[in-house]
Amino acid sequence: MNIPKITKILDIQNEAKNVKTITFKYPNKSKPGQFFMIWIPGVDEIPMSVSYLDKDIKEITFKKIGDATSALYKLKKGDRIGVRGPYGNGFQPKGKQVLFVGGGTGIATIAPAVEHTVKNKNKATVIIGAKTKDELFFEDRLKKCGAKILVSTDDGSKGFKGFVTDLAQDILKKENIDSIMTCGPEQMMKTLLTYSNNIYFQASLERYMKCALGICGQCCIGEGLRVCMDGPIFDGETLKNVTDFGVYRRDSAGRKVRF
Amino acid sequence: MNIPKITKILDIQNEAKNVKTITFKYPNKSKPGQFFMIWIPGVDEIPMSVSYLDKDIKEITFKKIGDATSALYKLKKGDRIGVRGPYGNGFQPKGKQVLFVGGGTGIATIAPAVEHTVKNKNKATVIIGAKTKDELFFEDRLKKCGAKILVSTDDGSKGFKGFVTDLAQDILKKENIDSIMTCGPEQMMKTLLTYSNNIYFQASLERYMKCALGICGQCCIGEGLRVCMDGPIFDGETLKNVTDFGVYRRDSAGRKVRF
Amino acid sequence: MVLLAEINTKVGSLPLKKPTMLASGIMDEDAGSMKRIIKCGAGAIVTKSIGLKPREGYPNPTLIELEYGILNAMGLPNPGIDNFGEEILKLKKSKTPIIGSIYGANSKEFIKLSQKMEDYGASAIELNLSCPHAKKYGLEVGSDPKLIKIITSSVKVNVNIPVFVKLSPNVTNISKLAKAAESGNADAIIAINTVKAMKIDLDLRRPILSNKIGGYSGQAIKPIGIRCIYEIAEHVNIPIIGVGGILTGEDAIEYMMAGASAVQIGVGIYYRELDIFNKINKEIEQWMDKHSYKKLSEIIGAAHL
Amino acid sequence: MVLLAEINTKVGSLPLKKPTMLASGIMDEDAGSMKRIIKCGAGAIVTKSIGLKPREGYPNPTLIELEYGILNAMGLPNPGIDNFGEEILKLKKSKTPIIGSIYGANSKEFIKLSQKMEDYGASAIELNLSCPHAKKYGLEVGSDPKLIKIITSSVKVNVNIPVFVKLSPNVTNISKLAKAAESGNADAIIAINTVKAMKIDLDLRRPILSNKIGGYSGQAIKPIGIRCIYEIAEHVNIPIIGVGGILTGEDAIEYMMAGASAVQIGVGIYYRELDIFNKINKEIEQWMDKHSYKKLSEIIGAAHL
Ligand SMILES: Cc1cc2nc3c(=O)[nH]c(=O)nc-3n(C[C@H](O)[C@H](O)[C@H](O)COP(=O)(O)OP(=O)(O)OC[C@H]3O[C@@H](n4cnc5c(N)ncnc54)[C@H](O)[C@@H]3O)c2cc1C
Ligand SMILES: Cc1cc2nc3c(=O)[nH]c(=O)nc-3n(C[C@H](O)[C@H](O)[C@H](O)COP(=O)(O)OP(=O)(O)OC[C@H]3O[C@@H](n4cnc5c(N)ncnc54)[C@H](O)[C@@H]3O)c2cc1C
Ligand SMILES: Cc1cc2nc3c(=O)[nH]c(=O)nc-3n(C[C@H](O)[C@H](O)[C@H](O)COP(=O)(O)O)c2cc1C
Ligand SMILES: Cc1cc2nc3c(=O)[nH]c(=O)nc-3n(C[C@H](O)[C@H](O)[C@H](O)COP(=O)(O)O)c2cc1C
Ligand code: FES
Ligand code: FES
Repeated sequence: MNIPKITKILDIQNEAKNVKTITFKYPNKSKPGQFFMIWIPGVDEIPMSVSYLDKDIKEITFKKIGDATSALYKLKKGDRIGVRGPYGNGFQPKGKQVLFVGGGTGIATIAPAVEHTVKNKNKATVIIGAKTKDELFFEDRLKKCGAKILVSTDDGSKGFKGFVTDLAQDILKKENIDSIMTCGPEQMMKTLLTYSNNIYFQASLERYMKCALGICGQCCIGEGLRVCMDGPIFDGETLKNVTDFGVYRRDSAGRKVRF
Repeated sequence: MNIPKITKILDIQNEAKNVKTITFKYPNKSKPGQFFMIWIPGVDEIPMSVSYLDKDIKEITFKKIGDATSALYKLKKGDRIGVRGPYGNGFQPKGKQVLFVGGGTGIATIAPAVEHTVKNKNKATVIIGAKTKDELFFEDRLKKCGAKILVSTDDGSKGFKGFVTDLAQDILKKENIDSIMTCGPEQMMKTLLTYSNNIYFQASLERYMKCALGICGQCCIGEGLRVCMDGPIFDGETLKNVTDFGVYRRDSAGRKVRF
Repeated sequence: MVLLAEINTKVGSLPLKKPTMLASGIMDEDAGSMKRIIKCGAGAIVTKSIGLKPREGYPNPTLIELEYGILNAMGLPNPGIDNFGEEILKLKKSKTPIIGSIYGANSKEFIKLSQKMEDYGASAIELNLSCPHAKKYGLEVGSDPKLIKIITSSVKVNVNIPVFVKLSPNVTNISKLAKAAESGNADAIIAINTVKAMKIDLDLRRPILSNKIGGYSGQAIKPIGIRCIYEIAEHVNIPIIGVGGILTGEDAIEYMMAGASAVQIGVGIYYRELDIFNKINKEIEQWMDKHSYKKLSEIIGAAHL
Repeated sequence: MVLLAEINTKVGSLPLKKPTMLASGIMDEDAGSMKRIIKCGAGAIVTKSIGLKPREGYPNPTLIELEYGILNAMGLPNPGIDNFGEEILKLKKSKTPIIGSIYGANSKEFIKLSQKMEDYGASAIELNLSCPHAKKYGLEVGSDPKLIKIITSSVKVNVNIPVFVKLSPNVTNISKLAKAAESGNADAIIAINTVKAMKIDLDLRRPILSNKIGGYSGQAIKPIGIRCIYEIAEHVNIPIIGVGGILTGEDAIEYMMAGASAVQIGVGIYYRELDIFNKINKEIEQWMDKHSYKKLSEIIGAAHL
């Protein structure tokens, strides 16, 4: 059976403007980069990356953007949600020195991978990018784990002013990076891929998901790559052959929507 | 799944008047006293005790009495039958010295138990009863295994003349029997039970069977004892409380039929 | 641990100490079998479906186990109503309700059969309007709302015990049929009978059951049964009894949340022994305790938002 | 070992190199997915059911895995026929037939959709008259023999490619509907679509799917599908395509013995990966070799005695 397991919200944290973290009990092995389907009964069921994982406890960190995330945003400690998963493949950085680039809520997806990298005695450099200061989160958390943190904001309200990709390009020149792991807006990731040269590259993609089990085809990119199952993380080699990468996604009806 | 497995008839032996043995491949663990459901495609599926068992090969020995057994009787080497099972509990004699009493085709059910008893270094005395000489079978086979064989025929055409139960009563007086194992006409078995005193007693019953899986209730005796599943072998203690034992069976419609 | 939840229920005017009943056609052709099931904790017994005349049923194979359920085409074997009296009479002293299941080809037959069942002492009548594989007696009557209404109402005016109508899932619109039964004054709906299905033997290139087509029961059909109960509950106001693939206490609770006031268990006895009634009763109590329910009435129909 | 059996088949005038087709609604909303499935060995592809207008489908949850199958109520999401052209056009060079599945509320809609599908280059049309959970578009049209006949015949006179009709098992008499399709000049019947079913969450006391009722597919429904194909084959003379719970070569052969000229695979891709088409094709060949069959025509319909 693969149905939502009902669990109570143990804790809720405000992370940034319109961004919250929800903590719940969900004993299950998960890997950084995997995601859950989160059921908000009566509203919707949506994909959410695991933003913190422990044997029994899991967290998701999300931004309020529409119906489902707004309903989730309103929930209180003790309220119940349904969780199924984890789904997808997870990050697999190569080498000793890893560059993480998180744009927007993408940092939520990346955070556990950063911690995992440091724990495994590898070096992690993290670029957190956001439009503005108020939308930044996880800086402290990731500093604490021992990663090197760089911040960029589009408006320069904190850290580097400009595109996160420019900052990344800079780092790539200066440091001896073995892999790049990224999650964020797809055009950002696509730009990053062009900057990556021969460095091992993995990007976590977001597509409209329905089944999350690789059946319905809703989330497919390229030649039938299922983001829910063959992804959500794809390497650079694969993405170079995916003509839709950074170009369009599909909405709930399967119509193309340009980025 | 519990569906008939199709197997080819490897060999056919004539045993006595209207009695044949069919040999077929059926790799499966079976115990003496258990039975199969034998599917004669297009005709019927009927219960048949395993009359010989080996790791890969099994045999059934049957008398032509109606539609299904006649169809079975006509089959040739190489023809296919369906087999499912084994079903039921099997004989479990106690002690060192066992008396086996087989009436009619009942000896087919009993034969493997006799051989098993001897193989386990216990003593087996076997009474084979039939109406007349032509209907006797398995005498040589059981002699060969080392059991002591006694024969009775109703008409005296061979061995003791009279009821097999009388001969049994005689043996029970003379020998130091630990258990009585029997299969044959139910009234014979009932009489034998009254002769058994406190000797451990097991009788193999025949009832109309449909599912053989303990579901349909067709084969029930007493207070819901399923001959297919709780039996076909019941001990004396149980049978003393079964008011229908030796009195009536039920036909395919569930009507009582007196013996 | 003392279990606190109370699992008594009622189906219309028929009170049940336990919500788990024996389904028709399973270990219920003779008094002895039914006694044994009562001892195993069943809250009520439904007899095998009985007709006017004795009927041998189909030749074997009549029942096989598939991967996820049981397939059968017994062909309604039964000793006939006149021979069946003694079986029910033997259960007279039992405090567990005995529900007489009957099948017939028309109202006249159903009336006669139910009157006899009442005379024998049955606590209620179950009209089997849903056998998927018996020509003339099953779906031919059970898929026509008009016939259902006529048969139900004519039985109702001729007996004083409650009359339940058992429906088939092998229809385009089960709630329409349930409404027809309700409008014929049925006291309860029972659903579902088995789902029409088939298994072919590849070696012999033929359907295994002698009747070719059979009825599918067990785990695999539970989601179909739940859907039927849910649909029926949205359309009628009389009690419903749920049956189909119930193997655990949670299965039973799912049926009750869908709208069933009680449940029946058929081939579950194969998967969890005859004692399945006691097991499920206990599992229901434990689940209720764990989730702080005190009475089944808090659960019945709860999934209708 | 060289496999000797030949597993090419044909559905009416449509030849198939392999008998395993992709079922509608599974990995077939865009050209890329369909290409991938073609590489996995499918003998033909059926597209997602496409309607006149884009349709978002129901909110999630839309699909869950039950114990013995998959339950879904997607609600026919699709980009609409006008957006779908480019997907089929991209597959133009493929030698594997692409069958355009369409749904509509009436003949006019079906005609328009099938003409567009033909224009795009589809090899055949599949009329989805059987979605169990889409109001207006599914069973409302698919359970009425008259409507089936009218829709089929009006599509037939308006296109030159073969027209297949996909039927639902959620009806009282599927062979009647198949006959209606035949009398409307359908080139083949496809059965079965999913079986209406439901799963309730006990903690939240509500159906899990947002549409409450869904369609059941996978292993559990295979015996129902086999029965439907067998019944249909007894009543019509046009080819049948079997679908429902096919996971192995033996499952496919069972469907073919019941009367199917080819089979479709849906949620099998979940249980045995996308490569299930190659796997099943090979298993069929191996089984045929072992049992000394040379061609599928020796197997198709073999179980009808
Ligand atoms: C693998 C994966 C991991 C994700 N992880 C996170 C995360 O950690 N934090 C976070 O804030 N967001 C994450 N998202 C995005 C998140 O799922 C959407 O923000 C959310 O679904 C929006 O739902 P809504 O109803 O609030 O918005 P709506 O107003 O319904 O939709 C807004 C947009 O959200 C997207 N969306 C809506 N429903 C779905 C769906 N079922 N599947 C995918 N996208 C959908 C669509 O692009 C849509 O245009 C992830 C998405 C994917 C695919
Ligand atoms: C557990 C068990 C083991 C048996 N072992 C043997 C054996 O080793 N050798 C042997 O010769 N016979 C054995 N029998 C009896 C055998 O099953 C019947 O002789 C056979 O079924 C007769 O079938 P028919 O169609 O030829 O006869 P029919 O003319 O159909 O019936 C004759 C009688 O056979 C019995 N019978 C018919 N069908 C069944 C059925 N499905 N289940 C039970 N009884 C049935 C009935 O009493 C019936 O009155 C066994 C029976 C049981 C229950
Ligand atoms: C062997 C067998 C015989 C049955 N006979 C009857 C019957 O006589 N009358 C009836 O209404 N239902 C009959 N049924 C159907 C069951 O009562 C029940 O509706 C069905 O099996 C689904 O429940 P389950 O999955 O718990 O078995 C029979 C079922 C089986 C398996
Ligand atoms: C997710 C999903 C979507 C489906 N969508 C459609 C559809 O759009 N049109 C259609 O005719 N059938 C649709 N079906 C039904 C399948 O084509 C098929 O008939 C059914 O799933 C049974 O086959 P299976 O057991 O091999 O999956 C869908 C099934 C699933 C599981
Ligand atoms: S969401 Fe259904 S295939 Fe990925
Ligand atoms: S034969 Fe069905 S219960 Fe024994």
